[in-house]
Amino acid sequence: MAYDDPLKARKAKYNGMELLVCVASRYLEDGASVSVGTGVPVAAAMLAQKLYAPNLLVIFEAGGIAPLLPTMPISVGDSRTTHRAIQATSMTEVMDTLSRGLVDYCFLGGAQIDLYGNLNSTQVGTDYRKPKVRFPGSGGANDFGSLAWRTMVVTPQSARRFVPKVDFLTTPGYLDGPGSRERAGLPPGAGPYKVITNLAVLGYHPESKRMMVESIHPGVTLEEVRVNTGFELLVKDPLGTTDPPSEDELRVLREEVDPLKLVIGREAK
Amino acid sequence: MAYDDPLKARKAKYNGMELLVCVASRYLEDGASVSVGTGVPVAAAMLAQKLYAPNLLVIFEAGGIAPLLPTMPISVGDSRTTHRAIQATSMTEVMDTLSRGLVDYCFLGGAQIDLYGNLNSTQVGTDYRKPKVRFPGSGGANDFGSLAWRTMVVTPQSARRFVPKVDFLTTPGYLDGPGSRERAGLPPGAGPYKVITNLAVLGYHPESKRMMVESIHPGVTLEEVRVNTGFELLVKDPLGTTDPPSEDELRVLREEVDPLKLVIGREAK
Amino acid sequence: MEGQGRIFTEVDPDLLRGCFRSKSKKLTNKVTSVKEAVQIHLHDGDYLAVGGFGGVRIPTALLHEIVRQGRKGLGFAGHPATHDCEILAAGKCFDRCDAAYIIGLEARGIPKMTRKYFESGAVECTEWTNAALSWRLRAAAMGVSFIPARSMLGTDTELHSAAKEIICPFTGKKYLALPALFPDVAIIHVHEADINGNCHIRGILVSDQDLARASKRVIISAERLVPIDFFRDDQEKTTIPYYLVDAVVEVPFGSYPGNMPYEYYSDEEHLQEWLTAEESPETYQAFLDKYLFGIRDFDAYLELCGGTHRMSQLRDLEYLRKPEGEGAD
Amino acid sequence: MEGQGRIFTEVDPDLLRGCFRSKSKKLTNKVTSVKEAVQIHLHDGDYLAVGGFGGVRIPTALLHEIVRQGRKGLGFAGHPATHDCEILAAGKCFDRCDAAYIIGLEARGIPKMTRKYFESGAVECTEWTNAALSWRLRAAAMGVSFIPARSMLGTDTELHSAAKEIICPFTGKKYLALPALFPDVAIIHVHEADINGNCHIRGILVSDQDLARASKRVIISAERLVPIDFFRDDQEKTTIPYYLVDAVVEVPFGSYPGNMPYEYYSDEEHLQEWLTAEESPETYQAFLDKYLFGIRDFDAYLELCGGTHRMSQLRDLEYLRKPEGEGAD
Repeated sequence: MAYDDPLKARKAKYNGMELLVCVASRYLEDGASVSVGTGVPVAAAMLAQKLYAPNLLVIFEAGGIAPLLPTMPISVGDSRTTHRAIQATSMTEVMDTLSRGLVDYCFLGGAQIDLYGNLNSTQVGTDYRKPKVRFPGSGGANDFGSLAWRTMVVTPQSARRFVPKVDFLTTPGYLDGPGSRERAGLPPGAGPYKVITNLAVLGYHPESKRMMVESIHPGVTLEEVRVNTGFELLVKDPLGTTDPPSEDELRVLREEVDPLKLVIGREAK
Repeated sequence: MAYDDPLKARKAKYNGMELLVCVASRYLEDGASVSVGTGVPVAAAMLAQKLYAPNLLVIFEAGGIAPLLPTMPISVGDSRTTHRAIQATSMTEVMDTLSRGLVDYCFLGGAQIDLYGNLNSTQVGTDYRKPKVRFPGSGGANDFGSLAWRTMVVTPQSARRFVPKVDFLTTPGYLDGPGSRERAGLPPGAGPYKVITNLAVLGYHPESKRMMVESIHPGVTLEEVRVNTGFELLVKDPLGTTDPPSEDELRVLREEVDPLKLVIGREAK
Repeated sequence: MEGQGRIFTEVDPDLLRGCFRSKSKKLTNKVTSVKEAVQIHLHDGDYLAVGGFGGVRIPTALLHEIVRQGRKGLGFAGHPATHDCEILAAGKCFDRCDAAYIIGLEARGIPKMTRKYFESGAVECTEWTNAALSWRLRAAAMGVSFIPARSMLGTDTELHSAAKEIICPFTGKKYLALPALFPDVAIIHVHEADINGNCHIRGILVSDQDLARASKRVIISAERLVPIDFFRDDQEKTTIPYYLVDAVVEVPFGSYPGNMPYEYYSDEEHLQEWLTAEESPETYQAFLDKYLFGIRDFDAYLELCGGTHRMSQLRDLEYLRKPEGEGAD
Repeated sequence: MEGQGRIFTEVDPDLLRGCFRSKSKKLTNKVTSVKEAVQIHLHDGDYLAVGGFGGVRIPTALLHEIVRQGRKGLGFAGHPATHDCEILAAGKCFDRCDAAYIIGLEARGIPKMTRKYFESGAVECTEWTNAALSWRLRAAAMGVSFIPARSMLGTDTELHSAAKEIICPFTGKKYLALPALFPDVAIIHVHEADINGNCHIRGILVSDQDLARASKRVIISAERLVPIDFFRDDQEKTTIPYYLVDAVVEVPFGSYPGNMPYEYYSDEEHLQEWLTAEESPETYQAFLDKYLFGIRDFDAYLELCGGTHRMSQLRDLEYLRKPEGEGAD
């Protein structure tokens, strides 16, 4: 998935991928656990470990627990994910651990996301037997979206992607709104937390559970965010501006986390 | 549990424990699996491996799989049960394996057994809150009696032990008779197989599921068997006589299986 | 809500108990060839599950052989299925699929022709999640027909699964009952195996222990054969015990171009070449003719992909012996 | 039929999720003393589960300390409970018990005073089987409130359990729903642990992996402390990961007089002495005064039982270094 070209005003300083990674990393506190996939999430977790959260427990759904990552993994199951790890266990045990409430954060993506944070990674088109485009499906996304305490979504933002209603509800956000996760039988207290895009950081209104802009990135206007969203967005009052990546963040990210630019160089492709 | 003094006519040749072990061992065929406890069952399995069934898979419920037993274990979980074993796994996995139908034979005992092969290892007296005597309970017995294909019981025989109705039905035999295991939800085709005592080998009538004498041991009369049974026994026609231990069986048992007489010397105590 | 999808496999544990009962527990020599293992143990119409994690510790040699033998009408457990799915799709081997993760190659992208195979209507899917398929295998490993879980609730994934909602008799809470998954055949690649089928896996286990327990027949490919004392000397090595296994084949580099932890890293260039070939039917067919249909066996494939020289490079990459980014040239 | 027994522990997985969420996942030094571990983590009225298999790999040092600190009103998982049960009964520590296997010492016999404790009415029991308690712990480890099983059906064991009959929505077959078992505290003896709580167990695991996952608090006693690299160098060694563990104590011979596989065999003479002492209240009290109440700590117990000389003999027995029957002199 290629991230759209993001901001305008910061060309000399940092690129969009760097911003995504730095912003995402700030939400991970020490002593928490996070399930990560490849790409931005693993870079964010590595950056957090080096800057703010040395004891962040990194979990890969295929079984890698607390590795000392030597470099970016290509697969969430590849051997980098167990490099000097504490444990190389089973996916089943990771999912059990998730179900017991031991996973604080997870990172998810998707082809579509709606105003309640529901995600579609299954198909374009609403006819299940005849999809216009078929995607890989849930993988572990539905499991993490159902059972992790806080779901973070990192995604490029566009009206095509931020839709009023997902074609296929692969992974639960707040489903139909307040109370609907609980009515469906999902564990209370868990669910959508933040959406981090190339334009803004979004959260959810505490009562209505609808998506809400919390801060916009430097150089981005609220109008840009709205134009790139296919539903009516709530706006936090006061609306913040995202702190740009600090020099420290950028240095560690570029020199220690991703020196080969496997993640932060993707935009340049 | 001390075995009653058994037969009369074979003092010079073999004792009661030796007979029990030899007779039990003959029911275990090559390529089958058997879950054994300490004492007679493990001796029988070891004897079978040395004489008839080199590929008998011996399973201990605590997790020991296919050990090369150097000597008699004291506990079904002690380190003898994993001596050069194929696997040292969990009790949970053994129970799963049992539930999947991979355990052909098991050996059980109990303070009481009734005409349908139901076993009591929980208590004397029928008031659960105020037992006259409390025993250890099911342990794994109920699990094996429920899920192993063929349950073998090795026990001394007396009217006190062979009762019309057990005080507490710990482990299912045929419950109330034909069809009642299936009605209770237990898997079809599994259940009681043989009862081997100091007096006789007993089985179950194929239709009525009631206990039936199949053969009596050398020197024992049918009357003795009946006197030592608290319910009406069916008798197979023709009634057989148990083959006494052969010289081969006795030699291997005494020299290789139990040279320290931990099991076969117990009567002498 | 009740899942509208179809269950592709037998759920009744009593039928499976009868099947498992008939397996011999003898220690016997089960070593055979890749060709014979597939010929004897996998039949058209069987339900197949593949060990490993899509592109990690997959039994590539067995997968290629299945395609070359032209197996058709298989059921397939898409439980992280990435390159394994791509291989079987190349042979159009399956027509029904339990879909947790299919088609994609994780961050590498989506192979277009594989996707077309799914979009064409040739494959009937039932939706699940990675956890749901793991737990379905666990239910089977426990010898029960269902297991309760809390994933999928309230979503279209649930709607297109074959799960059913049930109420916990103790808490009154809603759960999804997941039907046990008993595959006809599992194919699993391991680090070491003995001739009897005892297996050692290093690194992540994915769901392979439950998979081996849940499956009617189990075919193992191993990087190397070891004596039984490898296991008797240290029982911690026994990831899969012999009595679950029906056939053993020794295939060094048997997971190539996948990543075999502690052995060799994935060949990203070759995977990329395959992915690129899927851009058009013509390049796809040419690629498959060259690398899959047009060759004799897996050894020929390894030779075609660079042979021992390439394997050494991948071993260096696995062990981080060269600065990252320089090892794959 | 519906089990008439009582469930002694919280079944609602959502309450437990909240509890597990609050556990820190930091790598921190959790090493403490036996005394402090029990003081801080086990309270009167808690529900306690003990790792190992009754007389094999049991945390004897922790069990003695619980008795000496006078813990009362505990719930107890009698999941093969033999010598561990005997120790706790000596302190009259528990008043309710999930009974799968209690009181007895397997083939060694039944300790009379321990049995009297159960027969006196001081202990409320709910009946289970070994598999049922294993599966109850697995349900908890999976974060669900129940799990279906096929043991106990049709028996008085079922009647006096707390299980409930349910119907499989796929097959219509009857199952028993077993309630998840989430102990307040687990105490587990292991071969190696690091200061963070990563643990290595050799030999049979009984149910200890699920037990560690299912319990709100986990106290580990270890034969020896090892550096964290013991685990990072070889992840196959990690039987229990650190984030499940709350306290670690190093206690060499910490399972004595039990059998610690690969370390030392059980002290059958001492176990027999204890068993014989239970023949009368007087001999029982004298024995307990000498070996349990009247001593300072577990080191003193080991000294009283023969110290290093005896431990060497038990190591010889474990390794079959002397002809059987001659080692226990």
